[in-house]
Amino acid sequence: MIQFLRVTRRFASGQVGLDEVSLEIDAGEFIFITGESGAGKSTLLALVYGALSPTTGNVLVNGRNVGSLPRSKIPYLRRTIGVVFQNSGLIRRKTVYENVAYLPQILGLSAAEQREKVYAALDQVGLADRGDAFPMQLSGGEQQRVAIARALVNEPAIVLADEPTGNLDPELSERIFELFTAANERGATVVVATHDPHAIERLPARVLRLHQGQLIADSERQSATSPRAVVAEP
Amino acid sequence: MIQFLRVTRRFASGQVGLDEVSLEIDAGEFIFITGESGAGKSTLLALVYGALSPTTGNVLVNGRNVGSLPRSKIPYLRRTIGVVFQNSGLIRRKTVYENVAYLPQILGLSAAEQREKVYAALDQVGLADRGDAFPMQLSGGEQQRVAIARALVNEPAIVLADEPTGNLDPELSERIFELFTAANERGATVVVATHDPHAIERLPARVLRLHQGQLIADSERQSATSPRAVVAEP
Amino acid sequence: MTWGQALAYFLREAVKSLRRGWRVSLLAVFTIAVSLFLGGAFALLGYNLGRQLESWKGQARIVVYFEPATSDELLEREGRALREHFWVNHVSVVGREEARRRFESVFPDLTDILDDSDAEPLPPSLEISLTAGARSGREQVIRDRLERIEGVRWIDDDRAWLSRLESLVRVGRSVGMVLGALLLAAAVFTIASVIRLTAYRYREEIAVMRQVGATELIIRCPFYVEGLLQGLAGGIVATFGLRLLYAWLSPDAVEDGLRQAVAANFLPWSSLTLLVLLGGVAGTAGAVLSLPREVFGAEPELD
Amino acid sequence: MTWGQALAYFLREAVKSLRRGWRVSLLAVFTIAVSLFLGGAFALLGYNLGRQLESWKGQARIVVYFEPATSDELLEREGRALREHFWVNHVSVVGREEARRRFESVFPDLTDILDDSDAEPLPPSLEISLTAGARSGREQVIRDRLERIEGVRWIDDDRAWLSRLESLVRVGRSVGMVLGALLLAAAVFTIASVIRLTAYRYREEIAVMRQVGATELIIRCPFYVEGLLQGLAGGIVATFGLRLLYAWLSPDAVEDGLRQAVAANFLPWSSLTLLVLLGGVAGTAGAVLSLPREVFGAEPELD
Ligand SMILES: Nc1ncnc2c1ncn2[C@@H]1O[C@H](COP(=O)(O)OP(=O)(O)OP(=O)(O)O)[C@@H](O)[C@H]1O
Ligand SMILES: Nc1ncnc2c1ncn2[C@@H]1O[C@H](COP(=O)(O)OP(=O)(O)OP(=O)(O)O)[C@@H](O)[C@H]1O
Ligand SMILES: [Mg+2]
Ligand SMILES: [Mg+2]
Repeated sequence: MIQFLRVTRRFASGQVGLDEVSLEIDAGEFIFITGESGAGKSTLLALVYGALSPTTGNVLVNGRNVGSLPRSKIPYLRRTIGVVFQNSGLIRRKTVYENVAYLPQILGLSAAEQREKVYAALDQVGLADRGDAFPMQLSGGEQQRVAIARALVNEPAIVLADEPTGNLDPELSERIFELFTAANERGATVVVATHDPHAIERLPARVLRLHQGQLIADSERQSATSPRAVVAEP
Repeated sequence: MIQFLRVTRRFASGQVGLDEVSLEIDAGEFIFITGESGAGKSTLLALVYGALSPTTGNVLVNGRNVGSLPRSKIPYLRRTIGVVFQNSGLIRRKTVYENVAYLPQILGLSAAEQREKVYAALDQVGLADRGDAFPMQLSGGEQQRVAIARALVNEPAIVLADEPTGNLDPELSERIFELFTAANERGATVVVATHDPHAIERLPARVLRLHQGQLIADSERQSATSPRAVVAEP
Repeated sequence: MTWGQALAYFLREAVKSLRRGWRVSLLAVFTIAVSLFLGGAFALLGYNLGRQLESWKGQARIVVYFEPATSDELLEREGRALREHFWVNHVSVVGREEARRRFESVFPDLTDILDDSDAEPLPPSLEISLTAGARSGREQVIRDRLERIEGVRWIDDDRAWLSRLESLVRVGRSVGMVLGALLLAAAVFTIASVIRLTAYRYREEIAVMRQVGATELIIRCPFYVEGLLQGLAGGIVATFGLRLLYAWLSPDAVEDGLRQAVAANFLPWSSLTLLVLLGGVAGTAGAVLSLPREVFGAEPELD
Repeated sequence: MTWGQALAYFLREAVKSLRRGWRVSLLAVFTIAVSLFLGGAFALLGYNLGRQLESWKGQARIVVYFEPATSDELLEREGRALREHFWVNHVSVVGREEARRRFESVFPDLTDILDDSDAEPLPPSLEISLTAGARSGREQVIRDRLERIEGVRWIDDDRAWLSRLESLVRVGRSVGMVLGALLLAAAVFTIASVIRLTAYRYREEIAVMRQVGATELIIRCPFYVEGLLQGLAGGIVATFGLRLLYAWLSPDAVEDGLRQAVAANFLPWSSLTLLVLLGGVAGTAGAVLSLPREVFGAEPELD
């Protein structure tokens, strides 16, 4: 599903976000990415959905090379990926409902279908009653949950979540991880970047550890760069 | 130092951020505020530094009523308060150095003093070498650390931190809490809103628990609305 | 999305954005309205001054004086020949009799002297009024033609002042055209800058839309439609402004001759439609030109 | 901060902001430059046309014809009396001799007849050239005064065309003034909208500055200085633009008479300084007017 072939990403300022990382994630896997602040977790995720392109190396998603995908094709890749950004990244001019409905809308779903999907997603994160609020009128944790609802609304084949529970209390965090697990059980590949050691402990998923841009540990080390079987679900 | 007298904050949309909260925080205390997402933690902090005014009730900081303070006086109150916002809140056009130097600069410190203070603060959060970067060029955790450096740079009498370690790994979190403790030992009143039960467990500080805008628990309950002695430092 | 859905979506988004940012939209509309109003004012004045000039030209005359001995037949013949020319509107033949009558009315005291002498010394003449087709460039051609006539003594050209006027209007027009072009450029530029800044204002949200899977078309079109609507609105406001200017120039406040000169007629419907369309084009062009490369086109940066 | 530190800080921040957002700054400078350029172009043309008109007025003459019997003494006396009037620039007395000489040069064939008769039938006249002070409104006064002179037969007023020209210039000026005022408003408006949008663009950062303890003055002043600098730059660009327009109108491309009419003189230094200052004032006014209430002044909202 997702392959990194010796991927390096260097920034204009000289910072190295990712340093010669090779890895392979199969369809249906549940992956944690961890590592200290600045280790390259967000950079890795950004390379998957094409927000950054690799300086050297190749990123393959679903067998297609993201780095060499023409710009006009990128949106279609992204529609199959649900992303929870580290900074929530909501559209400020749009209400909570409109934010979550954005992808269903541009995909041309009927109004009824849109409503159904959006409210189901908002309900899952406990915000069904806040559809008319604007992001600025929400607390930090509520914004984060809207972003999670948006990422999951269209049942994407890949879910990327960057520190999705940084602003949430332990009970809510647990509920959110249940949502990710459910998506994973439906067949989605889920990649979560997190600092939270407790989340990692609780779920028996594969863990990739980054340090200063390098992949320094993979809980299923032996198969990091070779084809692997789908991991057993929890 | 900080007094809430039956403070209610209702928003235009009808949401209740804070509901009849009374509390008293003495100079030199170290306080955790906790509660589920949307409980009112950020609202409480915003009332202290005058970003919100109470709908009813009074907020006193250093004996002065923040709600009735003329707008032109608010900046001078804020200069005595170091705030770490939940969303990092850096000035995007300014470099890391300029962000941290902002308050020393408008206070009219000499260039040499500015440099010294700013680099000391950046060094404390491990970012002394990133002074020339812009916030967009930092990882989420790095941005959060810059915000912490900015809040502490001028040795404020009050430190308010809203989920300051949400994007940080456990080791860094510990270091940040050490910084807050150090500030507290220098005499600063420190109020930290957090979801992190481990941080709360590790530090023997007073804990206020909010739930749906109401203060439902105070680890030093008996004295919640009466004058109290300074808490013993850890 | 189907095309219909997409169009409805673009329009809805554009209107929503106009409503939410109505202050800024008003700015854009006002700015383009001012530009088009000024352009239109030049057109209005130019149009009317042009017509006025034509009518003054119609009143202008060239008088060709002949030798006193010239016969009335020659005069008549030359008059007929001149009438063939397209630049001649009307020729009146002032024969010796007529010339004398005029002389008498001017110098009645001299009448006796003329009567006494047998000579017929007063020069006969042809008075030529010119057509609108006799443009300024033709002056030399006309003079040449007249001087070739047999027995011509001298040519009195009434058009010295007229030509000055014409020059003035000509300069006014060419300056007006330069200014008009500049103004239109300024209008496009202003709309562009307003939309550009609006795009900057929303750059984070645009980045989010893009990262969620929106195509460039879906992101850009609402801006284009917004520019188009602002431009059309600006054009309509400018039209009303021109109508007001016209009303202001028309009434008794202004002497009648002046009114004739600059505000005799309002612009025709075709020009007004053109003005509004120009607004729409300028607005769209502004939007198309403006979307900043930092927001559109550059490699999206990690937020 | 001391005042000196603050000023240095404002200037530094403004320059930094101009540099970082140079594209948008260019837009602002260009827009105000266009507005001032157009205003300046009106001033330039108005200035020169006004001067030209004065010179044409200087050439205009009123000729007062007297009864043929009028004595040269009366003529001289009336001439002297007229010279006292402020609207009279110069009076030349055309006595009987002079009138005769002119008649001869026009109708040489009639000379003999005149010589033969003893009558002196040709009317003497006073040719009056008017001063600049003889404004259009005075025409009736002047005519009345002239008609009161003893022995006047008829008054030939050369100024029909001139008055038309004058009317034109007058209309042009008043229209120009209206347009100029509109343009200036548009310039202020544009600068305001550009700065307003810039402020929107930075509204989060402004909120942060405010929450960190910056006073309103510290937040606003850099914007004001930015507006001032943009306005001054616009004024300077406009001045250069006017110089180019002047150069473009001046050379052989344009007939000499026209050049005289519209581009004889460049604007004086005082006007140019005024233009640049006007730019600065407009820029600052734009900044002062524009800072949006959503960003400045409204109750700060929880982010
Ligand atoms: N646009 C950029 N320009 C320059 N350097 C960048 C940029 N984006 C990220 N970096 C740097 O690359 C490194 C990795 O960043 P990344 O955001 O991937 O870290 P992270 O693992 O997500 O950290 P965190 O847990 O703090 O979010 C960091 O040192 C960061 O400063
Ligand atoms: N500007 C606003 N308009 C309307 N409602 C608001 C606004 N700001 C906050 N609220 C609401 O007030 C309640 C308390 O918000 P607050 O931000 O204080 O919560 P919090 O405890 O900080 O939560 P979190 O842990 O998620 O950051 C929430 O329900 C939120 O939706
Ligand atoms: Mg990150
Ligand atoms: Mg909060």
